[in-house]
Amino acid sequence: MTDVASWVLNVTGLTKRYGLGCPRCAESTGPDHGSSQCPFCQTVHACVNAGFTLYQGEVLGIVGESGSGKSTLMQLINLTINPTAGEIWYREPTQDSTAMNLVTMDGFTRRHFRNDRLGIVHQRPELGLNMRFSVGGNVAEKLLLANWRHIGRIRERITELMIQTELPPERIDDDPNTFSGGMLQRVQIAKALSSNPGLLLLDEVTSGLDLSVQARVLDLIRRIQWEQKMTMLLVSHDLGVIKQLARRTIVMKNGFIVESGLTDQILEDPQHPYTQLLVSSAL
Amino acid sequence: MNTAFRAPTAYEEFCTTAYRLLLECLSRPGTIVQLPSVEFLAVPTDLIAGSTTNPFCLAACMSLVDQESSMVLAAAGGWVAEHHPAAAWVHLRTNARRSAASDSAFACLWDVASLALLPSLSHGSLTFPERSATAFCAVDVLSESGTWELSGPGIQTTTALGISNVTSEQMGYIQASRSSFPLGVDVFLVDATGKCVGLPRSTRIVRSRTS
Amino acid sequence: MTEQHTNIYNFGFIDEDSKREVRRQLLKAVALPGHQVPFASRDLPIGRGWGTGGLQITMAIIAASDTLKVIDQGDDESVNAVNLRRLLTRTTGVSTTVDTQAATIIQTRHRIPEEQMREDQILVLQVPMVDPLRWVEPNLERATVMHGEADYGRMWVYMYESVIKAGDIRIATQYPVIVAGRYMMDTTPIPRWDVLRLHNADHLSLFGAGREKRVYAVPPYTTVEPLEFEDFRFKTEYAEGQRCHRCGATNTFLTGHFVKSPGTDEPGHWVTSCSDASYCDKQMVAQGWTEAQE
Amino acid sequence: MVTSMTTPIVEVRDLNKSFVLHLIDGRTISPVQSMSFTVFPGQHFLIWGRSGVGKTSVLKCIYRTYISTSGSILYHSAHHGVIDMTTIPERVVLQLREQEIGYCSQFLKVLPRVSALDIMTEPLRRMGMDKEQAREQGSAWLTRLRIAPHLWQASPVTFSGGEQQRINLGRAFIGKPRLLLLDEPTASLDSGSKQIVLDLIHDAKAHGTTVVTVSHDIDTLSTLADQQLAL
Amino acid sequence: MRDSVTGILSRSPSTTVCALAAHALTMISDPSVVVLSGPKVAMVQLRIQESVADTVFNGGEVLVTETRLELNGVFGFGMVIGDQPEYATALAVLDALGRIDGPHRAYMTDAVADLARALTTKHQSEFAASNSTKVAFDTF
Amino acid sequence: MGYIAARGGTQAILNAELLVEYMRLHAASDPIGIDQIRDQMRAAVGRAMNEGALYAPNLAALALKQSEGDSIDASFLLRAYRSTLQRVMPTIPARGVDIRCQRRISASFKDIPGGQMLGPSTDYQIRMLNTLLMHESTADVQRILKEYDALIAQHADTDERAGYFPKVVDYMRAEQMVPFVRDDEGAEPFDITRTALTFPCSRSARLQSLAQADTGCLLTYAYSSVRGYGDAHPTLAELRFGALAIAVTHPLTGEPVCIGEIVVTECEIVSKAHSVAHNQERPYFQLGYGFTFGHSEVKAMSMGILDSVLSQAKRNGLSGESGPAANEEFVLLHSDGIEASGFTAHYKLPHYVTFEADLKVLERAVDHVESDALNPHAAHATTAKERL
Repeated sequence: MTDVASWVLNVTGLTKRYGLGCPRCAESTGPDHGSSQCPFCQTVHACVNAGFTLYQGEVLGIVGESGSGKSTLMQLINLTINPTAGEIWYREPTQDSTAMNLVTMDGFTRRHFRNDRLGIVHQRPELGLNMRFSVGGNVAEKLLLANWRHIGRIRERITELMIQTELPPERIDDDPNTFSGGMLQRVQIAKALSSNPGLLLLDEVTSGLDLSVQARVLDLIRRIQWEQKMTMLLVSHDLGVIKQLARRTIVMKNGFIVESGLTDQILEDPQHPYTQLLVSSAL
Repeated sequence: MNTAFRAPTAYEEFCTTAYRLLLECLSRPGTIVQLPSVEFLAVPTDLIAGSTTNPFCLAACMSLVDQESSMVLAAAGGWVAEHHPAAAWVHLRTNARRSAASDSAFACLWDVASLALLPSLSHGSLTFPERSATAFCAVDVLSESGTWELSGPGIQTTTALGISNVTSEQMGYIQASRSSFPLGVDVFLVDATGKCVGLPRSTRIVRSRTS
Repeated sequence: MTEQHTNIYNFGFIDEDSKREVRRQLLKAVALPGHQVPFASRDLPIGRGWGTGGLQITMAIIAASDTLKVIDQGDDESVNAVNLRRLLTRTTGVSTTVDTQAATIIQTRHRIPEEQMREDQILVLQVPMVDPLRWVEPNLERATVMHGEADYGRMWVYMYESVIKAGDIRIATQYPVIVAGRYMMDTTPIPRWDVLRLHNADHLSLFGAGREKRVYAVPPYTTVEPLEFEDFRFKTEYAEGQRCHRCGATNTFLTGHFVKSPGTDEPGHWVTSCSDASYCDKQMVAQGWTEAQE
Repeated sequence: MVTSMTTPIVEVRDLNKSFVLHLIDGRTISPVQSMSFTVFPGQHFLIWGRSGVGKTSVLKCIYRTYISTSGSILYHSAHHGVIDMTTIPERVVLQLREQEIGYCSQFLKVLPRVSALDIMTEPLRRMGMDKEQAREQGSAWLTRLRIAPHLWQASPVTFSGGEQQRINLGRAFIGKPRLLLLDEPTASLDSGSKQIVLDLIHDAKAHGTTVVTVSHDIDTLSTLADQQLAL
Repeated sequence: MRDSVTGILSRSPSTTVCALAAHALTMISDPSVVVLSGPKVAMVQLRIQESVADTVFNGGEVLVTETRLELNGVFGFGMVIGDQPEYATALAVLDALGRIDGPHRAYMTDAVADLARALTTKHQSEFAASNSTKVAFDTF
Repeated sequence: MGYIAARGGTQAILNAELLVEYMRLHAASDPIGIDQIRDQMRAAVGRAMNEGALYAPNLAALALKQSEGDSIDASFLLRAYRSTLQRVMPTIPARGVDIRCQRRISASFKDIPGGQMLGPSTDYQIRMLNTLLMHESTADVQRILKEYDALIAQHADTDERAGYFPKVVDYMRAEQMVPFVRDDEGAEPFDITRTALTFPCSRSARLQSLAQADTGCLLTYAYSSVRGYGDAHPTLAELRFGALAIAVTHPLTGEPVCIGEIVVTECEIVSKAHSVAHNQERPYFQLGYGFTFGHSEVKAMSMGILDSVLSQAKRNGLSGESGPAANEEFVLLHSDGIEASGFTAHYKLPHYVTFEADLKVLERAVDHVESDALNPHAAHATTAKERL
């Protein structure tokens, strides 16, 4: 069987543990025990043995309640925390590209890889933006780190990105504190897109926004995905968001992936008791 | 103006003079400096059986070491044991801390064969690249022309360096010690007449095109 | 009487082990151009911020055969320069000079001498602040990681913001530079006028921050590039038509003075003159001035 | 009627599908039990029966929206050879859905902010057709589906049930899939609209599309069925 | 350590200890003292083992005077807090004398016992004074 | 042309130093004796010693005289002197349980084994100026000494262990009120005088930094953490003041050699832990440790409070979250009085060059604003854009 599409991200055995662990951790944590923290040694098993593959142009959803490990997984892939075990392989979806293991990269390479190849949009804009800098300055950061050194050209690129993300370009020099929540998400998206990343990470991007604003932000993301064939990893606790954007979905609970499959299958034929509960609780 | 200081001892003066020369040649890689005489130290030539001690090389390394730092010795491609008489000789005169080669701040290599040990020395970390070793290695004859071409900070364009008895493979260890700048090991080469050259990790070393 | 009772200090004041520690860190600083290397920084009989970093470097490297020049604001006779020279000569007995050409070690605060330095000279700079990233990341632990990863994006945004908000790069002193293409370094406290004198210089520059407990170095023939944009270039303080009121030099860094002739009704006025006073004197002597005329 | 000489396109063998309802004491319901049938290329295969007999479940098992409990569904793919839809990787399922297999449910599920024309053209665009060409084809299809041009830029959410269902069907047919799965295509349609559906199926067959329909509306659809399976 | 010989000698009046050393020295024949180093003012880093997690830390330096000598070839070490050169040397002499046989040893033992008694009395009176500030909760 | 007035600093400096001497002596009162300062200004001497990190009462008294009572300057003199001395060795680790107490109190329990002993304390003194001290006579001195002798006679104690007490924290541990957490760092403590402090730092580095920190600064941080910008709820487990015998290792025999006694203050602080990261954990008290040379109770307690705050913050990964005093880097880098005062004072030094450079930038900035002001309706953003 041929698989014509090439993969971008291949995650295997990814594990993040806070604490040293003890022999009784395995028998007392996980979805069957309803906790990721071991009652004996207090070790938190934030993400255990996660594995999946993400293909070029694909949107993969990760759904789960808070504390399920989905945000930990996202942080691991964004290289902001180091895994306890496991591998994260990344590969440019071109014919002759070679895969690289992000886990074993040194800090310098990792920093520059993250700037050039990853884009992230956080739930809270202040995590992704520096509220002391102007909107344009925030969008410019990745360009500057990638050695763009001409302010005129940088501003042309920012303007382009602002138009693309439906932001008023005349507000390029404004203080982000004067922007609404939905607009700040667009600024984050513009910043994330500025380096033409190979992978876009979306962490609860619409949580906390008004419904109408949520819809517009989701439309924007869908349009970008559609137009740029952008590969995306989408973390959300909201099945509605996942359904709109992701064709495959991973369900997490207490640090474990309990189920993964086609999004329509997850929604219409959920296998794991937790997924059934999640689907039946959706609005 | 009235002064209030005590004249430095011979060893103190040696340390200061040697330091300025080491600083000079590390700042200008490829520049060969002549280290001062070390007769007053009365370094036994047979500190390590089967290897001739280069007193200039050993004294230069010792001049930087005290109880706050550590120093290891190597000869014939192997580390010298902690309680070897040579190690004790150095320890008595410097108070150097004893530590494993991988944690050691200084290494004194008796011969070029011991350059093979460079990879096992500390190369520092990205956050603390200075927590890395400095190695002194005894060579036969240094000259300002020869096989190797140096470039990098401290060098105007490029400069040539000749080392009479270093093989390509041995030089490979030095080259490898700077392949992941800012991590790395800084190297001083000292020849039998006390000529010294510094190769900080910022120096790129290639085989000269002309030779 | 105990040995130390008559205040017989070690040559160079600090003890030999303390010197050795500074020496070791300076070698690392030279091998890692522009990287801040932590050092223990002993307490000296002058205050933190008064030059304890530069002093410790000088104390660690100075030999009896050296000829020392100490300047502050470019001036050998500035009160602080006088005081530091007093401490160094009292504890080493080395000869001193005001002539840049005659010195082997020049210890300075705030300026690099106007006369070009040679290969056989060492410039020791007293540094108050060490990290350009402190503007964007005051936390030391995080800033250290940023340097390790060359994570300078935020600093560049700071520069971008400066241009956007002020129409130009609005940094007076403490101008950030990239050394040897890798580390971002603070050039505090020299003015922008002096920044490019570090670039591919013939001499070795050693920087010491006593209170911040860091040393760093720019070896000779090392690139020092101020942060700038292709369309917003780094500029020095040079002003068209500037001229020293004393020696008439048109290519030196000038500072302002308010002057009034004593015993006259003249209301007084502002003039500018070379901040490098010895250079200024030298120029005047070359033009045939004598002390009496002045 | 059946030509055993031809290679089938879909072979359902001993298919079972049951649901374990963990939220209701783990109760199991089994809408599909030991079902087997074969569909040949270019045919219209009609599965009929009253509601609740598992018609839709079979269709969803083929489309892989449901995970089959046991049995096999062999699909003779144009690109991947003979594959079992119950076990192939999701990645391949997604490719098949893009290139070969269409599915049309009885309800139009679209975002309220997308125009009728964009909804129509989406499958064409996904196949890589340029925007202008896709719009041209989309307009032709909307005309054919008797959607008034003033509605084309509006979202179908506001349309009548019949209009919505016509757009839904049009979208399924426009990309000319190799295998088309239709779930109650004539439900809630007036007789005029039903005729459109029959025309669509007829044309699709002419293009070589295999159609599998489940419906209780045997009166309308049986006329066009090459094979029928009653549940 | 409180009751050790050095504990008593280093906490007794320096003049008494100096006199004691001088007298003990007269009791051996041909005493020859070679000062190896000192008496010099130096520092020791005060290590504290704190009571919360047993962390050992450097609590600050203590100015001391140190003498190292050889008495008839026997090494003697004296160290005392503060700038007290004679005291440090006396302690070094007594340290060396402790390792040499002779009639001075009995004399030293007696003298140290006297010093110990005086020291205890001194400590007891200091404590008695402090004891007078005890809060008698039992009376509530 | 006499306007180069700043030149010729040498004589000015020497004259300035003479003026200082004159200011001290011009009223022709008797010069203060070092003994007087050492004996009668115990608090100032203790503070100079602990902030100067050098135990040397005579030199501290000299430093106080030379600095005319300025505590930071006095400790600065000691610090600088320290750099000229050889450090011969570390002591054998001393422990607070070996303090021969003159004062020992606990705020946690009414009755502690050994009892509460106020010792020399002004805690309950009514703070009214004692005008009698204006004219203290020899007779007054004799009277006080006589009263003291009478006190000793009344409370004579023949206990061999007089003044030595068990530690209150040991009782608390036995009762499992506080955990026994043994520090897991290596045996060799960090030394901030020989290695630059980098972060994160070990607890030994923290305690050494705090022990030599400025009293006022520690007080302020500790106060902020209990007043509301923090989560500290301290109780004094035990405070003791007295004499601590210290010992070094004999260079020949390796035996401990006692070198005398120093006067120290020590305390332990228990702090209720409210905010913990993992709420399933067994709750318990957090302990903090304070130690100073001399009699410096407020400093020792401030140190103990900060140690408990910082331990708790580090343990739960909450650095700085519960207030500035919980940020270890912030506290340790800003609490050294000598560094802070030196740097603050350095702004008195000539800054002609930097000021000139600042002026040049200011002029440009003023031009920029004025050019904007020509068009009052244009937002600065628009102007910036036009320039680009």
